[in-house]
Amino acid sequence: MTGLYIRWGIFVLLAIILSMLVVRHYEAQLATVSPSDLILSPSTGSFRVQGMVKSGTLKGDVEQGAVQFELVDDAAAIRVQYHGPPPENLRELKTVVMIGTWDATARVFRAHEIALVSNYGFVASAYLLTFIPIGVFLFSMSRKVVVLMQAIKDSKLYEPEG
Amino acid sequence: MIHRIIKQIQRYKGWVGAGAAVCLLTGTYLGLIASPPDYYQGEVVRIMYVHVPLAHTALLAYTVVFAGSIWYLWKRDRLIDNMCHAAAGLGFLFTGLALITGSIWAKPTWNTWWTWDPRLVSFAILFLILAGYLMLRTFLTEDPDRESRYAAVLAIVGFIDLPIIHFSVEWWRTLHQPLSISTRGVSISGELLLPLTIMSIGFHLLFAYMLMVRTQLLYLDELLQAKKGRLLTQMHLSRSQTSP
Amino acid sequence: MIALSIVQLSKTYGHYRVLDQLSLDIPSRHCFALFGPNGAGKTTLMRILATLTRPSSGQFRIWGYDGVTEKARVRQLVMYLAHGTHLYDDLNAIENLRFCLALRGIIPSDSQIKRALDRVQIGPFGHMQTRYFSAGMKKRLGLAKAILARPKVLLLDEPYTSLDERGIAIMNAFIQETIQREGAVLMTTHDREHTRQVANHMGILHSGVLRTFPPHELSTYVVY
Amino acid sequence: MSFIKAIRWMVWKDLITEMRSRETLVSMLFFALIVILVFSFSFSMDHQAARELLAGIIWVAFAFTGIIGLGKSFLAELHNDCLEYLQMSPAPKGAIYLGKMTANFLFMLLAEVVLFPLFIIFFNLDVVEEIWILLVVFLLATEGLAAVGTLFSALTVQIRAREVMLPVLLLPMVIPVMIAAVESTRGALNGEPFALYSQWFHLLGVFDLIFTVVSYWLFELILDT
Repeated sequence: MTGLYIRWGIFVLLAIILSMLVVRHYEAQLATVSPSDLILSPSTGSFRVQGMVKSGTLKGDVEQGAVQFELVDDAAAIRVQYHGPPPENLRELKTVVMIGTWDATARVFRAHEIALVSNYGFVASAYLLTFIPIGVFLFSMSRKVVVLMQAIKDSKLYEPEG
Repeated sequence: MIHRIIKQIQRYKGWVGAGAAVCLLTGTYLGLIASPPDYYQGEVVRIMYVHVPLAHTALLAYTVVFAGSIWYLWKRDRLIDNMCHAAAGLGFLFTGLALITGSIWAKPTWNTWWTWDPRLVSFAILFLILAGYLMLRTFLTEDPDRESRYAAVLAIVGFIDLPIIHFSVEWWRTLHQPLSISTRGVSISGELLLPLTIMSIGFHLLFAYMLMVRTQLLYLDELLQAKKGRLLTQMHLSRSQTSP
Repeated sequence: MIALSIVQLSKTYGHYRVLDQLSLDIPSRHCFALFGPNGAGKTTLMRILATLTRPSSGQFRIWGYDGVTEKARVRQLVMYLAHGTHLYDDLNAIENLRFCLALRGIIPSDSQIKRALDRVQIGPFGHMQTRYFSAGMKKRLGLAKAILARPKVLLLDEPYTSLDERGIAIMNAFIQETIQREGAVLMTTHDREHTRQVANHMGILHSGVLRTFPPHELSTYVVY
Repeated sequence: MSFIKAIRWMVWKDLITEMRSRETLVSMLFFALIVILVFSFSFSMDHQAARELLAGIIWVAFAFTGIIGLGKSFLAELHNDCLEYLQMSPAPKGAIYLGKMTANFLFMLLAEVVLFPLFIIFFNLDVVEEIWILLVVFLLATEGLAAVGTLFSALTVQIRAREVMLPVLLLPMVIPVMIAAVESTRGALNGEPFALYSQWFHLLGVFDLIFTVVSYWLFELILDT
């Protein structure tokens, strides 16, 4: 029984380490700022802003990869200048995540990349719903095998079946 | 002979389990961190790394049940029957998980939890057949030989039926409305293939390991029941002993 | 000539052993009576010999035919009168006889059926549905079936239960007749008085193990 | 020839028994009648909607009616251990299967033939031209249901919760039959050209053939040891 618990302990430990790695990996990508947060407390360096492209503000040449528009949330709006590879799915009234820097003097967000609005919730739930049931099932089976072995050994009339 | 082979395999059970654990941990690392998101599907393509191997393993499990059933009817070996029972239980688990992960994948990709795609329907029916198989076995425990025989017959009928069901559902769907969304698999580029392969190997090893553990579990369970029965008989007989 | 030979027959349910390496020979013109406590495995043995249950190991031969591989031949030769009456309640006595015998490949004539029914003394009830029969009458109808089928090996599971004195006399007469016809009879029973009249071999089955004893030890030997 | 004879005797026995007791047919018919009534209350059946749904309703009613009949089929053998006698009689087990299947097929078909006019009356159908096509559909689909159903009836009759287990095991297996029967019935009722739904006849034929043979072989394992 102890051996079983030790083996499973090691495995669970590894799984926890892996999941922490995964969480750390995605934390940077998951964190986004909304336009109203940006106006209240401007951040420095490269970061991610999520919002909706305001209707009627999209200007510039989408084919060339140089556009300007306003990004809004419930409360505030910011101006965004995008220079980068031609954006595939930049349309009005679409929720996007822009990666870039905040120019506090010009009050413009200079973006160089558009990221997809990610659905990590789906991915995470799929992995958890797969591995947790399998793990629980396997653990209970392994445990029961050990218990049964003990029960058979304890019964006096034990003789191996030929 | 088969018992000796199985005993040999059981000796390496730990290695299979360890291999499964290593493959699954590496596969998860590669799938969630190292591999890039898909061009069309984005991040949700990562669900594929669990969904597709789960579905394959479920089919493998049912194949094991089918082959084992034929073998059992031929040789009448208790151990083979226990293996069929174990594989059916695992197949049930894997089919259920494949359906759940498929549903989770379908929501962000096609904006629906369920679609009447032939493959999905066939899998749902496979799920029902396996459920029926397991129910049959739990309701028929008085005579173990009959339980195994009936279950084997059911497994064989179901396995033969499955392609016909798939085929008929496919016809039925194409007749009614051409599928608005393509449910064919994504074209898999090389970067996605590596985690998928490793996960696939991992899940197959995991299935092999779980099959061994569960077969052993069912075998030991039967052995314990027999032992208890023998103890009871001896008590019964010692009370009504013959006197020469 | 050995009518029924059992060699090292074992039966396990799952891993639970009911019959343990049982061996027995019954020559033709012999009636073997099998005693034993409840749950000793008597009915299991009967069911194996009637090809209703497959033995886990060992074999048995009936008139030289293997009981597992040549089932069809064995089934032609053996008749098993079990606890269940094997009668359809909605059919009358004659229809029941006709159907059951037809499955054995026998088509008896009307007069044969009448004679058989008369012999077991249920002649007047030939056209009555068997659902209205008493247990003893059903048993007699089963006997009529055996009379018409003329089996070479007769397996009887507690033949005397629910029969009256005359019924038992008919049963014993039929057993004698089977023996005279070069047949063999194996019966399980708890009724020593009536068994003594026909059986010339006896044995006791205990926890799956068989011990034989001569008939004159019947009253002293069998206590269970 | 004893093979054919055994089949005939099995069918004879089932028909005589049924004639005396009328248990199976009466329960099948009344159950189906109730199913039809419940359906017509559940959906408000104006003329157009009825056309679309009707094929499905007909076959759901027939399938459940069939299950009632199939469930009773081997239950009668269980009384007085008659099943045991069938097992130890020298008659070939395949013959017993075919006899039982024929009897079930006849009962189901009879129920369908009685019920279908009720559908015609209740839902104002006009099927004079397609009646032969529909009859062939009924024959083929009922054969498929009876082929698998008889095997599963024997399979479930000796286990606990048999009333539940028969539909639970049978219905997933006969999905191809149900799809094909519904589609071709719908085609015939809507007066579509035969070529449009003739493919379903092939499916029914193939299914019947495969599962009659498979069940014929496997039945020996159910009844025999």
